[in-house]
Amino acid sequence: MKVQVLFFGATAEETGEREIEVSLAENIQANEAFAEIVGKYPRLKSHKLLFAINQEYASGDEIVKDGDELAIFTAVSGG
Amino acid sequence: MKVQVLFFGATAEETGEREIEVSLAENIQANEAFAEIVGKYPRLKSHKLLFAINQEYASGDEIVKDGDELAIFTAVSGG
Amino acid sequence: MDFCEITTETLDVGAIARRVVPANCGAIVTLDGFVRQITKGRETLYLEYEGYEPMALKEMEKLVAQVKTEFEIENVGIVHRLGKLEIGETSVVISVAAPHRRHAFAACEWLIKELKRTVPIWKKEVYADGEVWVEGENAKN
Amino acid sequence: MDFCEITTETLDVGAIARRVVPANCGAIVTLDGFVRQITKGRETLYLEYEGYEPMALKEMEKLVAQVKTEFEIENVGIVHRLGKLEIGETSVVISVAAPHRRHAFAACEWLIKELKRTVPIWKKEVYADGEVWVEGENAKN
Repeated sequence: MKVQVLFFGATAEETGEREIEVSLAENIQANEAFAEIVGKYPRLKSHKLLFAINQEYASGDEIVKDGDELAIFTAVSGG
Repeated sequence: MKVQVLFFGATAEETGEREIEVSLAENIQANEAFAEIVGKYPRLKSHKLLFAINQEYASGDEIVKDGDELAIFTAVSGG
Repeated sequence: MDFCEITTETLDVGAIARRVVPANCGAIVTLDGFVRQITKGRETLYLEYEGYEPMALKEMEKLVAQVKTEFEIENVGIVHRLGKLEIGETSVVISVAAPHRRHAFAACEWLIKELKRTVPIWKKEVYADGEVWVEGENAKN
Repeated sequence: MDFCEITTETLDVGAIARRVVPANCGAIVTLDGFVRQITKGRETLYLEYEGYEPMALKEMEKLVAQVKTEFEIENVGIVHRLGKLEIGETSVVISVAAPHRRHAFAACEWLIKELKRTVPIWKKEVYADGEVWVEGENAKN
């Protein structure tokens, strides 16, 4: 199955990407899915990362579904 | 000796005055001076009054001096 | 820059807030007090504010001096309007700039509480069927 | 009326504050966050804000829903600006109207603290000799 993965700010800079499409195994859990994606971009590992699925903060054990919108970003700094 | 006495808001309305000149005995204490002035305006007695001398809240035992600016007003309600 | 002002002009809240900005601060907390339409279930037509101006300015300046010793803040601005104010018009603006916003919130809240207790300004509420000079609950001393 | 907005336009703090006014309230507390010139002794040239806009709006709306259950307030407005901001320009405005100002202060302070922790917006500080994406101290969860 395929999901979209979005990067913002520091993670967009470290990956050189703002949006990618990734193929994942069916019924994969969020923590495994994000570990797999982050594994492709070693420069992300120096950051504390936050993860979202479909515009909500992800819980590690939720199941990723085909067509989901994932996002990987650093601790927020708005305000 | 003579002093100026100012009234504001409710006290101006109750006395019908905004500023009066009053003659007081020399070396009179503030609490006596204000009691004497308030005594002339019975309608003031239904209010909780505050007193100032020369634009500072008055302490009861300070001595009123010739030419002082006294003020009599109700609890403030700005803001 | 700190400032205390009394005016009969319309207050521009945003512009007043900006006058307290120093270079090392990133947040301003502002209290915008304005004329309520409904007070205790009764509809106000408009308000009339009166002040003992020179004493009011002195008391405001005392509050600024005191707040700067008790809270870690940079700059404070207090502007109070007098005269006739329509519903919704701003009567008082208190803006506080601080390096840490926690102190700005605490100082701003302290300032409005003390202003309502000590600064000689009074408001008259005018209703369709009468008017009344409001007497504060928190008397000085 | 409550509102959460993200914009790249200049923010008018006073006008935003006024949009949260209900008839039974007499005070608005507003937090005006803006671009500091000096951060930790270093001079910033300008800031660049980026957001994950649909998620940022959802998180802002969650904060509004939560603050209204936890504090006795009437209306809340939150507006965050994105894009390039010069020194002194407002990046975020949070305005809270409440019948009792104590609750407005507490709610406004809670909102800015939570916004900085949960709303997916990031700022890049640009200096004369480099730039850095700021990573928040208070990570979600």
